[in-house]
Amino acid sequence: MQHSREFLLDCYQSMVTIRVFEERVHEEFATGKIPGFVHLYAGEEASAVGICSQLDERDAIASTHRGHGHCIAKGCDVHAMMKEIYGKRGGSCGGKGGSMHIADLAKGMLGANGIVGGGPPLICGAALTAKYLKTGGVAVAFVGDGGSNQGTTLESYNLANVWKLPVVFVVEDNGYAEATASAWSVAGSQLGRAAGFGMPGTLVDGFDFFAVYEAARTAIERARAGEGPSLLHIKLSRFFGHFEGDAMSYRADGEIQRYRNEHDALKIFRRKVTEAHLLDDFTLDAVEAGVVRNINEAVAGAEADQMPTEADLLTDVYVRY
Amino acid sequence: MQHSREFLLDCYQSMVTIRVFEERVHEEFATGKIPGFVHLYAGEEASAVGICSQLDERDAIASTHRGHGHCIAKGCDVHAMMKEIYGKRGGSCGGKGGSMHIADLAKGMLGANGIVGGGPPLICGAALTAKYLKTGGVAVAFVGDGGSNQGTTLESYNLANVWKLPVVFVVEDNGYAEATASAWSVAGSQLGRAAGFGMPGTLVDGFDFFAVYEAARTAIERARAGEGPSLLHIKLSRFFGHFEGDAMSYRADGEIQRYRNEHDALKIFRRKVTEAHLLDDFTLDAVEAGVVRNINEAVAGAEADQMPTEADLLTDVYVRY
Amino acid sequence: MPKKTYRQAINEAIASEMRRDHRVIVLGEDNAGGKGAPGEPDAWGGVLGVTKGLLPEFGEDRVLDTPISESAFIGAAVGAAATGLRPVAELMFVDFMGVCFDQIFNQAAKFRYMFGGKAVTPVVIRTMYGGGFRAASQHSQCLYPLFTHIPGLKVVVPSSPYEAKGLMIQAIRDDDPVIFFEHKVLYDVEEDVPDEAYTIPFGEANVTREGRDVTIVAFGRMVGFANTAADELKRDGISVTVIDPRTTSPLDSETILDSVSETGRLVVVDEAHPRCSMAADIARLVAEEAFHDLKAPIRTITAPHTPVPFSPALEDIYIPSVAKIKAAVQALAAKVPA
Amino acid sequence: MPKKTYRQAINEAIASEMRRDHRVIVLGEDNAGGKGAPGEPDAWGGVLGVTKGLLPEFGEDRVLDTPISESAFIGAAVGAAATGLRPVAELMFVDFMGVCFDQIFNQAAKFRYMFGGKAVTPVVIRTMYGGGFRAASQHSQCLYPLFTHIPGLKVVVPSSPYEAKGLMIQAIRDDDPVIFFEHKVLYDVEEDVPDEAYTIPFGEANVTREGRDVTIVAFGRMVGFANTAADELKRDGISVTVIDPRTTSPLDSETILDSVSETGRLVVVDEAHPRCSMAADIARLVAEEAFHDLKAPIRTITAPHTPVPFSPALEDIYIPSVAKIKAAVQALAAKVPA
Ligand SMILES: Cc1ncc(C[n+]2csc(CCOP(=O)(O)OP(=O)(O)O)c2C)c(N)n1
Ligand SMILES: Cc1ncc(C[n+]2csc(CCOP(=O)(O)OP(=O)(O)O)c2C)c(N)n1
Ligand SMILES: [Mg+2]
Ligand SMILES: [Mg+2]
Repeated sequence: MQHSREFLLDCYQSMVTIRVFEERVHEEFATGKIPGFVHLYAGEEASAVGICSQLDERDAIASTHRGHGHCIAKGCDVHAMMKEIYGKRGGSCGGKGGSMHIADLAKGMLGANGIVGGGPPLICGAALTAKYLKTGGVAVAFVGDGGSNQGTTLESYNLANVWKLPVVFVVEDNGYAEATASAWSVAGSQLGRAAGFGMPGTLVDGFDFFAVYEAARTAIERARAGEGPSLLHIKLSRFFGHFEGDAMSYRADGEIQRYRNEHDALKIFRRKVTEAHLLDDFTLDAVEAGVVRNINEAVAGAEADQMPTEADLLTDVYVRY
Repeated sequence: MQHSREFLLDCYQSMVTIRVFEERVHEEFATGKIPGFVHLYAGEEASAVGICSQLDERDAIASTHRGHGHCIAKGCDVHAMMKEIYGKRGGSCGGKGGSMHIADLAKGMLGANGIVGGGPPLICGAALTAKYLKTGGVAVAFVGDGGSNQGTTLESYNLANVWKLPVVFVVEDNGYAEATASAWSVAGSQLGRAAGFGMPGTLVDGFDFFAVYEAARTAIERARAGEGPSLLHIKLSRFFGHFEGDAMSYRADGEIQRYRNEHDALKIFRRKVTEAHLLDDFTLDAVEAGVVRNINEAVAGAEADQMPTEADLLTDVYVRY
Repeated sequence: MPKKTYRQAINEAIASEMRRDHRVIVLGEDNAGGKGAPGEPDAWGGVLGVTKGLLPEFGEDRVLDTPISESAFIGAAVGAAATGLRPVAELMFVDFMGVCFDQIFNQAAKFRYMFGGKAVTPVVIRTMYGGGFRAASQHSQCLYPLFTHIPGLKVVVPSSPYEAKGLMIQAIRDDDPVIFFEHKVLYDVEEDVPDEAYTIPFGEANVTREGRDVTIVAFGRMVGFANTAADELKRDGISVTVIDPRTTSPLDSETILDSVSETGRLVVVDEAHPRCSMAADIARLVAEEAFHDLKAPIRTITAPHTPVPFSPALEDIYIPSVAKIKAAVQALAAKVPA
Repeated sequence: MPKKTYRQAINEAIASEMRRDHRVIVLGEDNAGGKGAPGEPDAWGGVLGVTKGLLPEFGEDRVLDTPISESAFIGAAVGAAATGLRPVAELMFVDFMGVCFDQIFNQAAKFRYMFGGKAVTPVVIRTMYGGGFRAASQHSQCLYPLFTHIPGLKVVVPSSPYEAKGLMIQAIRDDDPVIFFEHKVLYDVEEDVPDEAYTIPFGEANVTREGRDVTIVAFGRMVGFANTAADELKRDGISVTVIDPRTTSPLDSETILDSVSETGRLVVVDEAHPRCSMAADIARLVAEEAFHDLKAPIRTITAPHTPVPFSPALEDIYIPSVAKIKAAVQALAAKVPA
């Protein structure tokens, strides 16, 4: 697959935005400014961007509790996201949702989700809409390795195939569900399950943007062609704890450092595109600098924004009641 | 596998008891004497008996809405069962449960179940008890082809294997879930799913007692040996509608007659044991006659029994409240 | 006006909305029936025939059968609603909520609030409830109190064919998630139902009997019982108002409070279990907001705090009855100061 | 007596019962933590550390981590209970009930009745509930009213460390299915808790303050709020009884009715949503059974009919507060006829 310079720059910018956003949320959380449960996506950028860079507004995604990366990759406004994470009025959800419930339906981002396995059934619905209205759209459900054991996810595999829906199931296997290893919690295998439900499955190196891109391309094309669902089993790693505050004593000594050194999706992308002379370091550095400025502004904007007020408490429950 | 004469007679008696019980309930239902939803097991006898004849009191089973056959095969009292189906005081559950909730925990029969997919999680628990208390017991979950798509069932496949529980999952595939064909509703395959969750799976001719017996023997031995769960995909047919009152217009013309003629588990058993000179027609006829007498008495007993009274309404909710 | 059953009324409501708006689709287990099978298509039309005939008219794209996997297909209905369709999904018996409640109460119900008002989820979930069918503990529950507790849901409990049609059309046109409770024992009840489409607004109670002495608030099938009780009591000289709130959420508090301000006496009839029930809910409303109008204790009539028994002998005394309603009203009316 | 947190009290209760009865086992997601992982075992001890230390003492046979599949493992706990064990299963947040409610309300709760009294299902389901953690709509709900509605379940809502220990030991020794609600904001609250094992019976309310003017019934975390309100009101000359029912099912109606017969005034404080809530349930009880004792309208204080908001600014005004309780009591007390 040949990629344009522009496309590659866009993808790099997305991945860097996720990384810088998450590193920054990590820092700000430590200062006590950010409330609640926050699950960071840093380390998994190639998955979100490798997939979402092939989607447009017709296409929908459903995310997980670890949703920031998917939101950014699907084009959500990072300034509004940051405000949301701070619980501010100008947030994507007016401060009512927070980190675990960022959504932008207009962009096809059906929401992060506080319920493990909450997304796959919803994505079958988005796919049904696309199929019924013949929009050509596809729908992508992200789940974790932990979420791959939830009945709601497994039922959705079956329903999507029985109804021949344009769905891609993406199992982001970062090795852990909270503190539990996927090597223990997942009996059989992700690809075996895909086969068991009669759909193609592909094992993907989730640190390599290009590997993700290619595997997703096949699955998305299949879906758009009306041939039904596929599953991608993406192996990757999270650079932070399950949530902010997790001491991570269940991980091996030096594990994260090793991933950061050897399996950093950003570094791997940079190496590949520079070695192939598609982009140069100077340009990529400029992208990074721009992202850092943008995230600085997002944090400043979030800090400066107002909290919602009592008048907001009872609104938005119903369209009409 | 060599079977004793006595064992074969017991098994035939069980199968005939199921058949005659169900044919009789069918008749009595038509007269309006039996209330509620009744799902008959006739036609599937070789499955229940082929499996349960290898179980003892240490072993537990969980059944479905179509539970009479499993109950009889696991040794429940057919007189109490008939009373229960009539809603009488002397019923297995004092008339409080009815056809869909017959249970006998003392016999390891954990209940028919009105919820499709209700049984497999429970059976993981029974298996956990057996494993933890080292009773040597195994636990068998019966589900239908329809129930094989329920998330609770699929989750149980995973849990049973992750915990290496002594479980056998039995998918009784009679071709339909209500009016929906399993050929349509089950994406992939039962054996593919077993493999996907990392357990052995075997396709079984459910009209042949001996085929069921052998496949179950392997699975039960594996479970007793502490090697974890297995799945049996048993193909069979129900001779009546989904429930009593079902006009069955979704089935092919003559379909049931064909099954009754060519795939009657009782006839097949009789042919095999007589051809092998293990049992003779005279003995088998005597068994049948005895069963008919017994079921006649069961019906008479049920008709004669008292209804529960107001004093029974509020009891049995809690052990103590 | 033509007589129609509750079943027909609901069927007609769905069909007329499907004709009116192509975004309306129907899905559920055997909503057509016979999918993939060698026999007839539309073999069932729902387990009790409510959706019969929709498949032949609207085709497979709009009348979808499903595997038995309520989380997946109820969730799919929710997801389809959030992305532009107007699905009418069937949760066959409300007793099955336990395998799919998350998609209803954490997803559909909360999208709008969690997403800061930016989601619209016009899904209707039809479901059967109630006793009297000898269907035992797992096929006879009411459970509408559980749904009423949840902000973000609307809960409809139609009491008759006329009501069912108008409320179903409203439910389908409504932009919020609606749980539509169909009492299985009412399906064969007939009354006059217009052929044309009409809506009955949510949150507006129907006063089915007007009286001075006692107010009865009743839900679903219990409205008919209350009407019968009222008619019989009238002959004894006790004049009773019967209020059918039609929807438990939103609730028309005003009509109830107004009536109690006239009668000063309240009986609530709820087929559900007693604890945290609609009976309790209405009692709270009146004890908090119309206390000074009350001349006597509030009386609630519900099923007992036990699962639903199978045996007809038990089920018949389990379900609230006309006799119990009459006795409660008589006891209250006896306390009328001369 | 040693001071212990609510978290420690629960941990100690479970540990002491595990020592006493080998049939008691513990299971849930990351109840130990680190299963299959390269780092430390017992890495988490539950998401907020409540089961920490059980694995090292009792081993992997008795402290089981689970895949994320609540139906399977809650159901397994139910099945294990019905076959002879006494499992303490964790449903991490009660908000997750939607993916496994069937095993709780249709299976565990109904076995005994459906099977004619021939089943015993001694399972305890521990679960976190409540707001104040900025955990948003899907991790902050109360939902005990839904469980209270269901016959066959017992529902425990401990308000303090001392209560939590005694009620947990009772729950484990109890032969019926028990849902044990732990308020996440209380985990770090400390009070005196004896080292030895003791039980607090179900269905016996605790009167935490005795007064003449107004009765407050409060649940879980709200008991502390009510106590504070009562103490502050005392200084203003208003004398308040505070009742902590401890269990919503069974409910100690007597203590509540007795108190109202003395005070004639009732405020119910319930952190749950208002509709079909415990607030409504208690209001029903009193309006039906102690109507003639009432001198003023019943007042209920609950969260509003909206999902739980994330923003601290909203969540703080969402949850019932001491100020709101005081205002309600003052308003009622003002109506005391001189
Ligand atoms: C139904 C449900 N069960 C449990 C949880 C608690 N929980 C939140 S995230 C998580 C682990 C998820 O692991 P995985 O799916 O691998 O995603 P990851 O966190 O690794 O991205 C758990 C158990 C939940 N939110 N919902
Ligand atoms: C959770 C749930 N969904 C739906 C039903 C309604 N229902 C009862 S039996 C049945 C079909 C079951 O089919 P299958 O599992 O193949 O068993 P069979 O009837 O063929 O023995 C359905 C849909 C139910 N009882 N529970
Ligand atoms: Mg993971
Ligand atoms: Mg079947």
